[in-house]
Amino acid sequence: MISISVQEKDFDVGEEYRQLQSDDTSAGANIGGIAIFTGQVRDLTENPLKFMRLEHYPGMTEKSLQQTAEQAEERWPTIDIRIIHRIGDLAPGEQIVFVGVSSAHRDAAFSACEFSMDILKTSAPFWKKEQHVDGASGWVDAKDVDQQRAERWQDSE
Amino acid sequence: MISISVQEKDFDVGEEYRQLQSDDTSAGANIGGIAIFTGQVRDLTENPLKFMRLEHYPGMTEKSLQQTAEQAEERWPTIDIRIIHRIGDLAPGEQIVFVGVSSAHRDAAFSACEFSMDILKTSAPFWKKEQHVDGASGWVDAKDVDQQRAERWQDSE
Amino acid sequence: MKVLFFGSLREQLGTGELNTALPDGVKTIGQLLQSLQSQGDAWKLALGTGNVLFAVNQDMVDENTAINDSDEVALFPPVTGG
Amino acid sequence: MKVLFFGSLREQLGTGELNTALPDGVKTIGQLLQSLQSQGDAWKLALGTGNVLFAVNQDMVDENTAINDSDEVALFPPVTGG
Repeated sequence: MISISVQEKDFDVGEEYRQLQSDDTSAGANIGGIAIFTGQVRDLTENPLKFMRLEHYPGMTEKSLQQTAEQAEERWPTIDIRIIHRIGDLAPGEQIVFVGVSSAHRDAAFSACEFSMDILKTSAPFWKKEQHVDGASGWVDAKDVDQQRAERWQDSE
Repeated sequence: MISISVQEKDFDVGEEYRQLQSDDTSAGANIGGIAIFTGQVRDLTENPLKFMRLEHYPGMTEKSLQQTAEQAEERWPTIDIRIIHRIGDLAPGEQIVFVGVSSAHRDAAFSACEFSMDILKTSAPFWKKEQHVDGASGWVDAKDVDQQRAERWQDSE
Repeated sequence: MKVLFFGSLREQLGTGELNTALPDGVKTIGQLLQSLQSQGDAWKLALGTGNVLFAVNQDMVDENTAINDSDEVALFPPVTGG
Repeated sequence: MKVLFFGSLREQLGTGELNTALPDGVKTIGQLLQSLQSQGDAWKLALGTGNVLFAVNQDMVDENTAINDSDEVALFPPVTGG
Protein backbone atom coordinates (compact mmCIF):
# COMPACT_ATOMS: atom_id res chain seq x y z
CA MET A 1 0.00 0.00 0.00
CA ILE A 2 1.25 3.47 -0.84
CA SER A 3 0.50 6.53 1.29
CA ILE A 4 1.57 10.01 0.15
CA SER A 5 1.09 13.25 2.07
CA VAL A 6 2.22 16.82 1.37
CA GLN A 7 1.42 18.88 4.42
CA GLU A 8 2.30 21.93 6.48
CA LYS A 9 1.88 20.19 9.81
CA ASP A 10 4.59 18.17 11.49
CA PHE A 11 4.57 14.37 11.57
CA ASP A 12 5.18 11.90 14.42
CA VAL A 13 7.71 9.21 13.51
CA GLY A 14 6.45 6.88 16.25
CA GLU A 15 2.92 7.13 14.87
CA GLU A 16 4.04 6.66 11.25
CA TYR A 17 6.04 3.62 12.33
CA ARG A 18 2.97 2.15 14.03
CA GLN A 19 1.03 2.62 10.79
CA LEU A 20 3.73 0.73 8.90
CA GLN A 21 3.73 -2.04 11.50
CA SER A 22 0.01 -2.38 11.69
CA ASP A 23 -0.81 -3.15 8.08
CA ASP A 24 -1.53 -6.63 9.35
CA THR A 25 -4.70 -7.27 7.44
CA SER A 26 -2.65 -7.90 4.35
CA ALA A 27 0.81 -8.52 5.70
CA GLY A 28 0.15 -10.45 8.92
CA ALA A 29 3.45 -11.32 10.52
CA ASN A 30 5.15 -11.15 7.15
CA ILE A 31 6.93 -7.89 7.83
CA GLY A 32 10.59 -8.75 8.34
CA GLY A 33 11.96 -5.24 8.36
CA ILE A 34 11.02 -1.57 8.32
CA ALA A 35 13.38 1.10 7.01
CA ILE A 36 12.77 4.76 7.76
CA PHE A 37 14.49 7.95 6.75
CA THR A 38 13.72 11.46 7.95
CA GLY A 39 15.31 14.70 6.80
CA GLN A 40 15.68 17.78 8.99
CA VAL A 41 16.43 21.45 8.39
CA ARG A 42 20.10 22.05 9.02
CA ASP A 43 21.65 25.35 9.93
CA LEU A 44 25.12 25.17 8.47
CA THR A 45 25.42 28.63 7.01
CA GLU A 46 27.65 31.26 8.55
CA ASN A 47 24.67 33.57 8.44
CA PRO A 48 22.21 32.05 10.97
CA LEU A 49 19.03 30.63 9.50
CA LYS A 50 15.67 31.82 10.73
CA PHE A 51 13.71 29.29 8.72
CA MET A 52 13.61 27.38 5.46
CA ARG A 53 10.66 28.15 3.18
CA LEU A 54 9.46 25.09 1.26
CA GLU A 55 7.58 25.93 -1.93
CA HIS A 56 6.02 23.27 -4.14
CA TYR A 57 3.91 22.66 -7.24
CA PRO A 58 0.52 21.53 -5.85
CA GLY A 59 -0.84 18.53 -7.66
CA MET A 60 2.38 17.63 -9.41
CA THR A 61 4.07 17.10 -6.05
CA GLU A 62 1.66 14.37 -4.99
CA LYS A 63 1.72 12.83 -8.47
CA SER A 64 5.52 12.77 -8.52
CA LEU A 65 5.80 11.20 -5.04
CA GLN A 66 3.17 8.62 -5.96
CA GLN A 67 5.11 7.67 -9.10
CA THR A 68 8.34 7.38 -7.13
CA ALA A 69 6.69 5.05 -4.61
CA GLU A 70 5.16 2.99 -7.44
CA GLN A 71 8.58 2.62 -9.06
CA ALA A 72 10.00 1.42 -5.75
CA GLU A 73 7.11 -1.01 -5.37
CA GLU A 74 7.82 -2.45 -8.83
CA ARG A 75 11.52 -2.93 -8.18
CA TRP A 76 11.39 -4.43 -4.69
CA PRO A 77 8.93 -6.65 -2.80
CA THR A 78 7.62 -4.02 -0.42
CA ILE A 79 4.50 -4.18 1.74
CA ASP A 80 3.87 -0.49 2.56
CA ILE A 81 5.53 2.73 1.42
CA ARG A 82 4.73 5.96 3.26
CA ILE A 83 6.05 9.33 2.12
CA ILE A 84 5.39 12.62 3.90
CA HIS A 85 6.85 15.91 2.73
CA ARG A 86 6.27 19.17 4.53
CA ILE A 87 5.81 22.60 2.97
CA GLY A 88 5.81 26.11 4.41
CA ASP A 89 8.26 27.70 6.82
CA LEU A 90 10.41 25.24 8.78
CA ALA A 91 12.85 26.28 11.50
CA PRO A 92 16.31 24.68 11.91
CA GLY A 93 15.94 21.23 13.46
CA GLU A 94 12.40 20.75 12.16
CA GLN A 95 11.50 17.65 10.19
CA ILE A 96 11.07 18.06 6.41
CA VAL A 97 10.55 14.59 4.98
CA PHE A 98 9.63 11.06 6.04
CA VAL A 99 10.04 7.92 3.94
CA GLY A 100 9.11 4.58 5.52
CA VAL A 101 9.06 1.15 3.89
CA SER A 102 7.98 -2.20 5.31
CA SER A 103 8.94 -5.45 3.60
CA ALA A 104 9.42 -9.13 4.23
CA HIS A 105 13.10 -8.56 3.49
CA ARG A 106 15.64 -6.20 4.94
CA ASP A 107 17.41 -5.49 1.65
CA ALA A 108 14.13 -4.55 -0.05
CA ALA A 109 13.15 -2.22 2.81
CA PHE A 110 16.53 -0.46 2.74
CA SER A 111 16.73 -0.19 -1.05
CA ALA A 112 13.16 1.00 -1.59
CA CYS A 113 13.59 3.61 1.17
CA GLU A 114 16.89 4.95 -0.14
CA PHE A 115 15.69 4.83 -3.76
CA SER A 116 12.56 6.82 -2.85
CA MET A 117 14.62 9.49 -1.09
CA ASP A 118 17.13 9.76 -3.94
CA ILE A 119 14.48 10.00 -6.65
CA LEU A 120 12.35 12.42 -4.61
CA LYS A 121 15.34 14.74 -4.22
CA THR A 122 15.72 15.19 -7.98
CA SER A 123 12.17 14.80 -9.29
CA ALA A 124 9.60 16.01 -6.74
CA PRO A 125 8.81 19.70 -7.39
CA PHE A 126 9.89 21.33 -4.13
CA TRP A 127 12.12 24.38 -3.81
CA LYS A 128 13.87 25.61 -0.67
CA LYS A 129 14.54 29.23 0.16
CA GLU A 130 16.70 30.16 3.11
CA GLN A 131 15.44 33.03 5.24
CA HIS A 132 18.17 34.33 7.50
CA VAL A 133 17.87 36.00 10.88
CA ASP A 134 19.40 39.21 9.48
CA GLY A 135 16.71 39.44 6.81
CA ALA A 136 18.77 38.11 3.91
CA SER A 137 17.33 35.28 1.87
CA GLY A 138 18.33 33.04 -1.01
CA TRP A 139 17.17 30.05 -2.97
CA VAL A 140 19.00 26.80 -2.28
CA ASP A 141 20.89 25.44 -5.30
CA ALA A 142 20.39 21.88 -6.47
CA LYS A 143 23.41 19.68 -5.77
CA ASP A 144 25.26 17.64 -8.38
CA VAL A 145 25.73 14.87 -5.83
CA ASP A 146 21.95 14.47 -5.56
CA GLN A 147 21.73 14.06 -9.33
CA GLN A 148 24.49 11.45 -9.19
CA ARG A 149 22.80 9.57 -6.38
CA ALA A 150 19.55 9.45 -8.34
CA GLU A 151 21.30 8.29 -11.51
CA ARG A 152 23.05 5.36 -9.87
CA TRP A 153 19.65 3.62 -9.59
CA GLN A 154 19.39 3.59 -13.38
CA ASP A 155 22.05 0.99 -13.98
CA SER A 156 22.00 -1.12 -10.84
CA GLU A 157 19.42 -3.01 -8.88
CA MET B 1 27.86 8.96 20.33
CA ILE B 2 27.28 5.21 20.37
CA SER B 3 24.54 3.55 22.41
CA ILE B 4 24.27 -0.25 22.59
CA SER B 5 21.61 -2.24 24.40
CA VAL B 6 20.91 -5.98 24.58
CA GLN B 7 17.63 -6.44 26.41
CA GLU B 8 14.58 -8.62 26.90
CA LYS B 9 12.15 -5.73 27.01
CA ASP B 10 10.60 -4.18 23.93
CA PHE B 11 11.70 -0.80 22.56
CA ASP B 12 9.69 2.21 21.39
CA VAL B 13 10.78 3.47 17.98
CA GLY B 14 9.25 6.91 18.59
CA GLU B 15 11.25 7.27 21.79
CA GLU B 16 14.47 6.01 20.20
CA TYR B 17 13.96 8.46 17.35
CA ARG B 18 13.55 11.31 19.83
CA GLN B 19 16.84 10.30 21.46
CA LEU B 20 18.55 10.44 18.07
CA GLN B 21 17.00 13.84 17.32
CA SER B 22 17.79 15.34 20.66
CA ASP B 23 21.54 14.95 20.78
CA ASP B 24 21.62 18.67 20.31
CA THR B 25 24.29 19.50 22.81
CA SER B 26 26.90 18.31 20.34
CA ALA B 27 25.03 18.33 17.05
CA GLY B 28 22.85 21.40 17.25
CA ALA B 29 20.83 21.72 14.09
CA ASN B 30 23.50 19.81 12.23
CA ILE B 31 21.45 16.64 11.86
CA GLY B 32 20.43 16.47 8.21
CA GLY B 33 19.02 12.98 8.24
CA ILE B 34 18.15 10.02 10.44
CA ALA B 35 18.01 6.46 9.09
CA ILE B 36 16.32 3.72 11.08
CA PHE B 37 15.89 0.01 10.55
CA THR B 38 13.87 -2.39 12.68
CA GLY B 39 13.60 -6.14 12.29
CA GLN B 40 10.53 -8.17 13.29
CA VAL B 41 9.79 -11.84 13.89
CA ARG B 42 8.19 -13.25 10.76
CA ASP B 43 5.98 -16.30 10.64
CA LEU B 44 6.61 -17.74 7.22
CA THR B 45 6.81 -21.41 8.05
CA GLU B 46 4.05 -23.81 7.12
CA ASN B 47 4.14 -24.95 10.70
CA PRO B 48 2.82 -21.94 12.67
CA LEU B 49 5.34 -20.26 14.94
CA LYS B 50 4.61 -19.82 18.63
CA PHE B 51 7.69 -17.73 19.29
CA MET B 52 11.30 -17.23 18.35
CA ARG B 53 13.83 -17.84 21.11
CA LEU B 54 16.81 -15.50 20.91
CA GLU B 55 19.93 -16.84 22.62
CA HIS B 56 23.17 -14.85 22.86
CA TYR B 57 26.69 -14.79 24.26
CA PRO B 58 26.50 -12.28 27.12
CA GLY B 59 29.43 -9.89 27.12
CA MET B 60 30.59 -10.71 23.62
CA THR B 61 27.26 -9.53 22.21
CA GLU B 62 27.67 -6.02 23.55
CA LYS B 63 31.35 -5.96 22.57
CA SER B 64 30.55 -7.07 19.03
CA LEU B 65 27.76 -4.52 18.55
CA GLN B 66 29.99 -1.77 19.95
CA GLN B 67 32.75 -2.69 17.49
CA THR B 68 30.28 -2.69 14.59
CA ALA B 69 29.04 0.78 15.54
CA GLU B 70 32.64 2.01 15.90
CA GLN B 71 33.48 0.71 12.43
CA ALA B 72 30.46 2.54 11.03
CA GLU B 73 31.52 5.70 12.85
CA GLU B 74 35.00 5.46 11.31
CA ARG B 75 33.70 4.99 7.77
CA TRP B 76 30.95 7.63 7.71
CA PRO B 77 30.46 11.03 9.37
CA THR B 78 27.73 9.99 11.79
CA ILE B 79 26.49 11.90 14.82
CA ASP B 80 24.74 9.16 16.85
CA ILE B 81 24.45 5.40 16.37
CA ARG B 82 21.93 3.48 18.51
CA ILE B 83 21.66 -0.31 18.38
CA ILE B 84 19.14 -2.34 20.40
CA HIS B 85 18.89 -6.13 20.10
CA ARG B 86 16.34 -8.13 22.04
CA ILE B 87 16.84 -11.59 23.56
CA GLY B 88 14.44 -14.14 24.99
CA ASP B 89 11.15 -15.39 23.54
CA LEU B 90 9.61 -13.16 20.87
CA ALA B 91 6.22 -13.82 19.28
CA PRO B 92 5.54 -13.31 15.54
CA GLY B 93 5.27 -9.60 14.77
CA GLU B 94 7.42 -8.59 17.74
CA GLN B 95 10.40 -6.31 17.23
CA ILE B 96 13.86 -7.92 17.38
CA VAL B 97 16.37 -5.27 16.46
CA PHE B 98 16.69 -1.48 16.12
CA VAL B 99 19.49 0.38 14.37
CA GLY B 100 19.27 4.17 14.17
CA VAL B 101 21.85 6.60 12.80
CA SER B 102 21.81 10.39 12.71
CA SER B 103 24.16 12.32 10.46
CA ALA B 104 24.61 15.65 8.74
CA HIS B 105 24.30 13.75 5.47
CA ARG B 106 21.65 11.42 4.12
CA ASP B 107 24.08 9.04 2.40
CA ALA B 108 26.10 8.60 5.61
CA ALA B 109 22.96 7.91 7.65
CA PHE B 110 21.72 5.31 5.17
CA SER B 111 25.09 3.61 4.69
CA ALA B 112 26.02 3.47 8.37
CA CYS B 113 22.58 2.05 9.21
CA GLU B 114 22.63 -0.63 6.52
CA PHE B 115 26.29 -1.48 7.22
CA SER B 116 25.55 -1.94 10.94
CA MET B 117 22.63 -4.27 10.19
CA ASP B 118 24.62 -6.32 7.67
CA ILE B 119 27.66 -6.71 9.93
CA LEU B 120 25.50 -7.43 13.00
CA LYS B 121 23.75 -10.25 11.12
CA THR B 122 27.01 -12.14 10.56
CA SER B 123 29.13 -11.20 13.55
CA ALA B 124 26.99 -10.54 16.63
CA PRO B 125 26.63 -13.76 18.64
CA PHE B 126 22.87 -14.32 18.56
CA TRP B 127 21.13 -17.57 17.67
CA LYS B 128 17.47 -18.02 16.83
CA LYS B 129 15.42 -21.11 17.61
CA GLU B 130 11.90 -21.49 16.26
CA GLN B 131 9.34 -22.83 18.69
CA HIS B 132 6.23 -23.98 16.89
CA VAL B 133 2.66 -24.11 18.12
CA ASP B 134 2.63 -27.91 17.75
CA GLY B 135 5.64 -28.28 20.04
CA ALA B 136 8.24 -28.80 17.33
CA SER B 137 11.33 -26.62 17.40
CA GLY B 138 14.46 -26.05 15.38
CA TRP B 139 17.46 -23.77 15.14
CA VAL B 140 17.42 -21.23 12.34
CA ASP B 141 20.20 -21.74 9.79
CA ALA B 142 22.50 -18.89 8.82
CA LYS B 143 21.86 -17.63 5.29
CA ASP B 144 24.50 -17.34 2.57
CA VAL B 145 22.89 -14.13 1.40
CA ASP B 146 23.60 -12.53 4.78
CA GLN B 147 27.25 -13.47 4.45
CA GLN B 148 27.33 -11.99 0.96
CA ARG B 149 25.68 -8.78 2.13
CA ALA B 150 28.27 -8.41 4.89
CA GLU B 151 31.17 -9.09 2.53
CA ARG B 152 30.16 -6.45 0.01
CA TRP B 153 31.19 -3.77 2.54
CA GLN B 154 34.77 -5.05 2.40
CA ASP B 155 35.54 -3.76 -1.06
CA SER B 156 33.29 -0.72 -1.45
CA GLU B 157 32.67 2.44 0.45
CA MET C 1 -2.61 27.95 -22.38
CA LYS C 2 -1.54 28.13 -18.73
CA VAL C 3 2.19 28.39 -18.02
CA LEU C 4 3.25 28.06 -14.38
CA PHE C 5 6.52 29.25 -12.84
CA PHE C 6 8.00 28.13 -9.51
CA GLY C 7 10.87 28.84 -7.15
CA SER C 8 13.48 31.39 -8.20
CA LEU C 9 11.90 31.59 -11.68
CA ARG C 10 8.57 32.69 -10.23
CA GLU C 11 10.38 35.29 -8.16
CA GLN C 12 12.55 36.60 -10.99
CA LEU C 13 9.60 36.86 -13.36
CA GLY C 14 7.39 38.39 -10.70
CA THR C 15 4.59 36.00 -11.62
CA GLY C 16 3.64 32.42 -10.95
CA GLU C 17 1.23 32.02 -13.81
CA LEU C 18 0.93 33.23 -17.37
CA ASN C 19 -2.19 32.80 -19.48
CA THR C 20 -1.25 33.02 -23.10
CA ALA C 21 -2.13 31.62 -26.49
CA LEU C 22 0.39 29.11 -27.78
CA PRO C 23 2.68 31.32 -29.92
CA ASP C 24 2.76 30.65 -33.68
CA GLY C 25 5.27 27.99 -34.66
CA VAL C 26 5.75 26.73 -31.09
CA LYS C 27 5.29 22.95 -31.04
CA THR C 28 7.53 21.84 -28.17
CA ILE C 29 8.08 23.04 -24.64
CA GLY C 30 11.68 23.89 -25.56
CA GLN C 31 10.38 26.19 -28.28
CA LEU C 32 8.00 27.79 -25.78
CA LEU C 33 10.97 28.53 -23.53
CA GLN C 34 12.74 30.25 -26.43
CA SER C 35 9.62 32.18 -27.38
CA LEU C 36 9.01 33.46 -23.85
CA GLN C 37 12.51 34.92 -23.75
CA SER C 38 11.52 37.43 -26.42
CA GLN C 39 9.08 39.03 -23.98
CA GLY C 40 11.79 41.25 -22.49
CA ASP C 41 15.09 41.42 -20.68
CA ALA C 42 13.78 40.02 -17.38
CA TRP C 43 12.40 37.00 -19.23
CA LYS C 44 15.63 36.49 -21.15
CA LEU C 45 17.66 36.70 -17.95
CA ALA C 46 15.46 34.30 -15.98
CA LEU C 47 14.79 31.75 -18.72
CA GLY C 48 18.06 31.86 -20.66
CA THR C 49 20.18 30.15 -18.03
CA GLY C 50 20.13 26.71 -19.64
CA ASN C 51 19.05 25.46 -16.23
CA VAL C 52 15.26 25.31 -16.55
CA LEU C 53 13.22 22.14 -16.03
CA PHE C 54 9.94 21.39 -17.81
CA ALA C 55 6.68 19.77 -16.78
CA VAL C 56 3.69 19.10 -19.02
CA ASN C 57 0.48 18.10 -17.29
CA GLN C 58 2.42 17.60 -14.05
CA ASP C 59 5.00 15.20 -15.48
CA MET C 60 8.63 16.16 -15.83
CA VAL C 61 9.56 16.04 -19.52
CA ASP C 62 12.44 16.97 -21.82
CA GLU C 63 12.57 20.01 -24.11
CA ASN C 64 11.41 18.08 -27.17
CA THR C 65 8.04 17.23 -25.68
CA ALA C 66 5.13 18.41 -27.81
CA ILE C 67 2.64 20.80 -26.22
CA ASN C 68 -0.76 22.13 -27.20
CA ASP C 69 -3.12 24.82 -25.99
CA SER C 70 -4.95 22.65 -23.50
CA ASP C 71 -1.82 21.51 -21.63
CA GLU C 72 -0.80 22.66 -18.18
CA VAL C 73 2.81 23.65 -18.70
CA ALA C 74 5.33 24.54 -15.98
CA LEU C 75 8.87 25.91 -15.99
CA PHE C 76 11.05 25.78 -12.91
CA PRO C 77 14.63 25.54 -11.64
CA PRO C 78 16.14 22.22 -10.50
CA VAL C 79 14.21 20.93 -7.50
CA THR C 80 15.62 21.04 -3.96
CA GLY C 81 13.19 19.13 -1.76
CA GLY C 82 13.87 16.34 0.72
CA MET D 1 40.49 -23.08 30.68
CA LYS D 2 36.85 -22.18 30.13
CA VAL D 3 35.26 -23.29 26.85
CA LEU D 4 31.76 -21.98 26.10
CA PHE D 5 29.22 -23.44 23.66
CA PHE D 6 26.17 -21.69 22.23
CA GLY D 7 23.12 -22.33 20.08
CA SER D 8 22.72 -25.75 18.52
CA LEU D 9 26.23 -26.73 19.67
CA ARG D 10 25.30 -26.14 23.28
CA GLU D 11 22.18 -28.22 22.82
CA GLN D 12 23.88 -31.07 20.98
CA LEU D 13 26.66 -31.27 23.57
CA GLY D 14 24.23 -30.96 26.46
CA THR D 15 26.45 -28.34 28.05
CA GLY D 16 27.14 -24.64 27.69
CA GLU D 17 30.46 -24.62 29.49
CA LEU D 18 33.45 -26.91 29.84
CA ASN D 19 36.21 -26.35 32.35
CA THR D 20 39.30 -28.18 31.20
CA ALA D 21 43.04 -27.95 31.15
CA LEU D 22 44.48 -26.99 27.79
CA PRO D 23 45.26 -30.42 26.26
CA ASP D 24 48.92 -31.24 25.53
CA GLY D 25 50.06 -30.02 22.13
CA VAL D 26 47.07 -27.76 21.60
CA LYS D 27 48.29 -24.29 20.66
CA THR D 28 45.48 -22.92 18.48
CA ILE D 29 41.73 -22.85 18.75
CA GLY D 30 41.49 -25.03 15.64
CA GLN D 31 43.58 -27.66 17.41
CA LEU D 32 41.32 -27.41 20.45
CA LEU D 33 38.32 -28.12 18.21
CA GLN D 34 40.09 -31.26 16.91
CA SER D 35 41.06 -32.35 20.40
CA LEU D 36 37.53 -31.98 21.79
CA GLN D 37 36.19 -34.30 19.10
CA SER D 38 38.12 -37.19 20.66
CA GLN D 39 35.92 -36.94 23.77
CA GLY D 40 33.24 -39.15 22.24
CA ASP D 41 30.79 -39.65 19.41
CA ALA D 42 28.45 -36.79 20.42
CA TRP D 43 31.43 -34.41 20.41
CA LYS D 44 32.63 -35.67 17.05
CA LEU D 45 29.15 -35.28 15.57
CA ALA D 46 28.58 -31.77 16.92
CA LEU D 47 32.05 -30.35 16.34
CA GLY D 48 33.07 -32.16 13.14
CA THR D 49 30.68 -30.35 10.83
CA GLY D 50 33.24 -27.89 9.46
CA ASN D 51 30.73 -25.22 10.37
CA VAL D 52 31.92 -24.04 13.78
CA LEU D 53 32.88 -20.43 14.56
CA PHE D 54 35.49 -19.44 17.14
CA ALA D 55 35.78 -16.66 19.67
CA VAL D 56 38.72 -15.98 21.96
CA ASN D 57 38.16 -13.47 24.75
CA GLN D 58 34.89 -12.44 23.10
CA ASP D 59 36.37 -11.63 19.69
CA MET D 60 35.60 -13.72 16.64
CA VAL D 61 38.83 -15.26 15.36
CA ASP D 62 40.02 -17.81 12.80
CA GLU D 63 41.17 -21.35 13.55
CA ASN D 64 44.85 -20.41 13.61
CA THR D 65 44.49 -18.10 16.58
CA ALA D 66 46.75 -19.05 19.49
CA ILE D 67 45.10 -19.78 22.82
CA ASN D 68 46.34 -20.29 26.34
CA ASP D 69 44.94 -21.51 29.63
CA SER D 70 43.70 -18.12 30.79
CA ASP D 71 41.64 -17.37 27.67
CA GLU D 72 37.87 -17.42 27.50
CA VAL D 73 37.22 -19.58 24.47
CA ALA D 74 33.88 -20.12 22.74
CA LEU D 75 32.67 -22.42 19.97
CA PHE D 76 29.35 -21.82 18.20
CA PRO D 77 27.44 -22.24 14.95
CA PRO D 78 27.08 -19.37 12.44
CA VAL D 79 25.14 -16.54 14.07
CA THR D 80 21.52 -15.76 13.19
CA GLY D 81 20.62 -12.51 14.97
CA GLY D 82 19.04 -9.39 13.59
